[in-house]
Amino acid sequence: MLRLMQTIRRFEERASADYLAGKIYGVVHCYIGEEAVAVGVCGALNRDDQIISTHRGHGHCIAKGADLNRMMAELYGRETGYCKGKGGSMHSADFGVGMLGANGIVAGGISIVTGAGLAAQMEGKKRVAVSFFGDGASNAGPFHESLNIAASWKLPMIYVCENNLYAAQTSAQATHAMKDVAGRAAGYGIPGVIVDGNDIFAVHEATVKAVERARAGDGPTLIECKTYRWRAHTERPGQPDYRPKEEIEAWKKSDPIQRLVNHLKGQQGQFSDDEWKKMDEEVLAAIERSVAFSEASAFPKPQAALEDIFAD
Amino acid sequence: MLRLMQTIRRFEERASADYLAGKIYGVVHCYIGEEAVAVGVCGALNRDDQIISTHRGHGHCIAKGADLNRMMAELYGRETGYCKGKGGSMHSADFGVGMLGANGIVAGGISIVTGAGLAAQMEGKKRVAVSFFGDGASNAGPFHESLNIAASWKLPMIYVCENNLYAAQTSAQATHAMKDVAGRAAGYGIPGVIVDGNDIFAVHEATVKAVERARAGDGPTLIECKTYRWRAHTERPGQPDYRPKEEIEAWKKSDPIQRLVNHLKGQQGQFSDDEWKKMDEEVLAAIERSVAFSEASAFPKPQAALEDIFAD
Amino acid sequence: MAQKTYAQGGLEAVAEEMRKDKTIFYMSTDAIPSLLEEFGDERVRATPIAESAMTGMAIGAAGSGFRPIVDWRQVTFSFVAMDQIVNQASKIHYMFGGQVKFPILFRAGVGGGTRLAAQHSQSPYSMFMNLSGLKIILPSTARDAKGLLKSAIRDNNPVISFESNRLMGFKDEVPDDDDFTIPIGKADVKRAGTDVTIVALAWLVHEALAAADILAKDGISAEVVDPRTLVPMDHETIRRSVQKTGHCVIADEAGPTCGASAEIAALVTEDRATFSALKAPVKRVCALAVPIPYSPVLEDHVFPNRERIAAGVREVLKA
Amino acid sequence: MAQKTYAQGGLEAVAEEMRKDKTIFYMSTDAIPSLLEEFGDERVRATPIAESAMTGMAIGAAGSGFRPIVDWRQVTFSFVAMDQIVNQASKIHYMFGGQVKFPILFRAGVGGGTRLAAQHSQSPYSMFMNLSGLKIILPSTARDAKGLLKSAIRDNNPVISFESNRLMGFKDEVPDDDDFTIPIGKADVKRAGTDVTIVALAWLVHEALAAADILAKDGISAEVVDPRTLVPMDHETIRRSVQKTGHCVIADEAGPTCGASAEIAALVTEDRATFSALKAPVKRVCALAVPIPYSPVLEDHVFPNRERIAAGVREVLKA
Ligand SMILES: Cc1ncc(C[n+]2csc(CCOP(=O)(O)OP(=O)(O)O)c2C)c(N)n1
Ligand SMILES: Cc1ncc(C[n+]2csc(CCOP(=O)(O)OP(=O)(O)O)c2C)c(N)n1
Ligand SMILES: [Mg+2]
Ligand SMILES: [Mg+2]
Repeated sequence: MLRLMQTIRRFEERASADYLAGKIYGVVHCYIGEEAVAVGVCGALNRDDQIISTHRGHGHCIAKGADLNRMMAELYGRETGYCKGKGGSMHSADFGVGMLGANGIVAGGISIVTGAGLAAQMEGKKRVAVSFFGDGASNAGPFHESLNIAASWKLPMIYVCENNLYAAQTSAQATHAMKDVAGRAAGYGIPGVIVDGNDIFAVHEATVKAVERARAGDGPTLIECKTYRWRAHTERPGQPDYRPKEEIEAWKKSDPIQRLVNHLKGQQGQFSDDEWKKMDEEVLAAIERSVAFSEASAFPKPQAALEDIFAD
Repeated sequence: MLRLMQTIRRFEERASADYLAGKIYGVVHCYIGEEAVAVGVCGALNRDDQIISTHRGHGHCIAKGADLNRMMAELYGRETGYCKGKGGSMHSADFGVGMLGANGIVAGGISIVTGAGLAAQMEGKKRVAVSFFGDGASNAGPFHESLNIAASWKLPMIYVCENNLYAAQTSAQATHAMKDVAGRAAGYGIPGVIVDGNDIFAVHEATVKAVERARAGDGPTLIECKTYRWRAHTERPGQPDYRPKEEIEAWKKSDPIQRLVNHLKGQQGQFSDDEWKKMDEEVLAAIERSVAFSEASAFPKPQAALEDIFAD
Repeated sequence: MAQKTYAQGGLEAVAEEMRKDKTIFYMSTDAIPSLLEEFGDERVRATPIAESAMTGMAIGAAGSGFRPIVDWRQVTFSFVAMDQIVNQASKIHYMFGGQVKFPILFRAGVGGGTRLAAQHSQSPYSMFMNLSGLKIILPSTARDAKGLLKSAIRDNNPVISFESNRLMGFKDEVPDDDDFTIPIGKADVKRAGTDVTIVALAWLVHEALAAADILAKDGISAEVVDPRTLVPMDHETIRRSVQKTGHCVIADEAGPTCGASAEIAALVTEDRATFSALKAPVKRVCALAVPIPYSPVLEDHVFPNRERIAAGVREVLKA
Repeated sequence: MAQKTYAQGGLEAVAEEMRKDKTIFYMSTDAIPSLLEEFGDERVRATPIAESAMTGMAIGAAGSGFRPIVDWRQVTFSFVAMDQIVNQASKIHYMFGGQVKFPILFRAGVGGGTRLAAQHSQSPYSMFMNLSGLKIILPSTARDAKGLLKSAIRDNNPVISFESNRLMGFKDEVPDDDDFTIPIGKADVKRAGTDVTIVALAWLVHEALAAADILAKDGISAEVVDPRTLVPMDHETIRRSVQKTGHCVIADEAGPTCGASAEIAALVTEDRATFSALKAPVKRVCALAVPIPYSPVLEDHVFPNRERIAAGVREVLKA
């Protein structure tokens, strides 16, 4: 789990740098600081369980087991990317590992993945489906419609709200009547759980419970993970960030990766500084390989723009 | 209040008959059996308070003080109707008495009237705004979005859910995770109240409280009125109605009008059978006048179809 | 073969395909009784009034191996699901680089004449045509409804079936053959003629045929072309007809502005061979550009009909 | 007069009008800093991410005496509010028989070139043009943005202002005069010419002007007409130009199918005088009919530009 978290962080550090260098286009939303949520949740899932993501999707993609090369190649706009260069950062997806895609529309994925949950239920295969979404998304209509249906039909769903206290520049305080999103679960008669989203064990444990409930046919769970994004809303240069400096600093002290490292180190003889350094180097090497892979890959041919509109 | 309730019932009995006779077109949704909700709520409002209605709108329109002649003329498609014959039953409206319209879209009015509540707040005039909607509408996105905003901004709103147990042919049991809609209020940190929607005093009392709260600047209230429609979803001939006969009969025994009549009679010397009969005759006469008014009114000129697209 | 209504044609297509393919399931805010009875409430689902979620769920289920049918009932209600249609369904196959297929049938009633006023009397197919990534059918007969719907259900893409409210009770011969289908993308010449091409959609096909009868009495021979599929549009058939007749009238129950009628006008006039053959301006005979009013006097004034089509033809024919 | 960007032109219009009229207030999911600072958070409201509710609330507030501005930011996000736009805002004045006015300005960014892929690169104005009851503007310069937005804010109807993402940083002379407005419904001839009319929208106006420069070197004189307002569309000016030049090319960043370009093609060819003057087929130079892809190679292949416009002109001019 530590390796996955560090992979997310290093991947995004690199994506951000390469975006500023003009090698990655459009927009990049970084997940740095929230890694424990994606990794903690996905660690409780099987490969054939399905997840859906948001505009801030790299973390979920990596945590669900997507290939770094193809992810980076997509950001680089190459034909070897997951979407053949058609999607970019906001549409990272690997249906092969049950990652149904990042999404440029806030709350746009919630009902889609609820449909995957319905498919799982109809198939009777005990698969579960997980919707990741932000605090901002929890105020949008699809959140309500989907949770109500999932609860009514007892779909094997887990709704994971990544409450990082802000929707772009707008504070959750100003847009949520209640501080906690989890409290909305009661209205649908389902469990609403609040966890420290920077504590990977807490996230994982809550997910394991929710997965059990879902697989047992008892229906959905709403898990609210309190967390924080370290970087601005997007990596666009000159973008304002009105969040208080002290708030950012305070949250950085609760770095989910450092907390896990400290925990591992605390377990006698389990994890040395050297081991950690070595792991980080391996992670960096994998990122480096993904960049090399991307740079070695061709851009798509212009006419490829006319392919994939319709399936055969 | 009794007179208003009886007016709604007699108006709709006539509208239904005239619809079957081909004098009223399109569709008619009857409110019969639910009269205590509209009248109980509107009785707690001032003329400049605003309400919005649903596809089942005659009751709200009458309760808020609209003119029967212009209402009936609208159903008759005449130029003297409230909408000059452009709206019909699903668009009955009288902005002059704060009735912002029936609406053909389930949940379509909830956010509109929330905007009226915002206007009231910004004006500082202590007006309140009321959204009527069904159990079916409470599962739609706009319900959630509007309640969250109203709660966050402490808008002077009252959300009245008319839970008549069905959305068209579909039972609320099958589509709501929880039996009660009022339970959803807690997620927004606002009061959620359940009342017997066939008891006009209970409805009225709950509304008075909610109005006080709203005028005091303390924000919205969700009131769920348990009630039942006596007739099929629409008056279209041959329309199926799968609701159990016994259920319908049981609810008819809890007729909100008869309950009020009984109550009034019970209050020593307050209300005689004759008085009641006389009131009903007056009501019927008023309906008769509205029909006469409508029949005496001209149909709009065909070219009027090209007017009112844009305001000057 | 038997006489069936347009509504029955559609239902039969659904039922036949559902019998053959267990991955097909149906969602709408009220379940259709005959389907519910035959297939049960697992495959014929009454949903909450949440068309947005219903539409999104269809996308997710389609991407997970199912073949959902979403019945919005009236196109009016599809607008609460528009984000899922525009931003997700129409783009999802493309933006994910074709990773998986999304076979979904969306059904929606369109058209007026029902005295239901502005919200419930809409024909906004062109709003969906402007997107890329959705196939769109608009049948005008029971036979076409059945054949096109069967093709749509078998298609591996999101397909919208717009079905005319006015035609629900219209009857014609419908093949019983379980394998009868009509290919998506083929127009149908509903009546052959030599003097003018009337391209007509849905209910207007019937009005155009009636107009052709009226015109025939004056010795005017009208060809009536029914595109049947709006995306992809069979411009070959339309252009060929106009090249033959030299005149083109387009009849549509929707308003003209950026309508299917505008697209057909453009397809006809931007093709060099067709343009050269054109002897007069193309003419659109559409609804007036207003929301649809309730009162019969008003509503009837707004919609095109056989008389207006015939008048339009006479106008383009007078040199 | 000073050089201002297109974005500034828009903001200035809003700020000037807000200063004059206290009933104007602004809603968007993130507040615009300069407006927030000047007018405070009562009049410049950051809303939850709930564009549907925001849009509905604007309707209710407008019907109660206010003049709301709703900034959807990207048109992409307007689709979650589509029910409120299609079924309510565009019809409400009409279906209630004109009882009250609904003055609302909706703002939405459109267009591609930003490498943001399919969802965030849309130009679907024709989907809104198909409705009746909405006015629609689409400025191409900072000056037009300011003048049209001021008119839109003063209008007593729902007006959608589509604003080009590509043009946000473009600069031109913008009058400081507080009473400077540009009437809704008047096209602008951005360059006079005699051989061909290029009707161009938004960013394509600038590409069309560049194409005209290229063509001028070959002795081809192109007239560039900018409709500026899509509803109501100034067909007089467009038709007059085509009657003069006898040739018409339409350049739009949207896809062609049922686009504004189709409507313009139909307006040109269904008018008898204009049709008679036309010496060649009308030609649409639009985006390819695909969702917009991310990779620069792909995206650049999809969109029209000055070279494609020039090629289109050459094609219609070769007899
Ligand atoms: C429907 C919609 N409205 C607006 C936007 C613009 N937008 C992109 S991300 C974002 C904030 C999302 O906040 P949240 O859901 O909390 O996720 P976070 O960015 O905090 O991870 C907004 C408003 C959008 N993408 N979709
Ligand atoms: C968005 C939308 N979907 C579907 C419909 C069709 N429809 C009209 S009324 C109705 C049932 C409404 O149920 P409820 O809200 O409980 O109100 P009731 O009719 O019981 O008063 C439905 C599904 C609609 N009008 N709008
Ligand atoms: Mg957030
Ligand atoms: Mg109900």
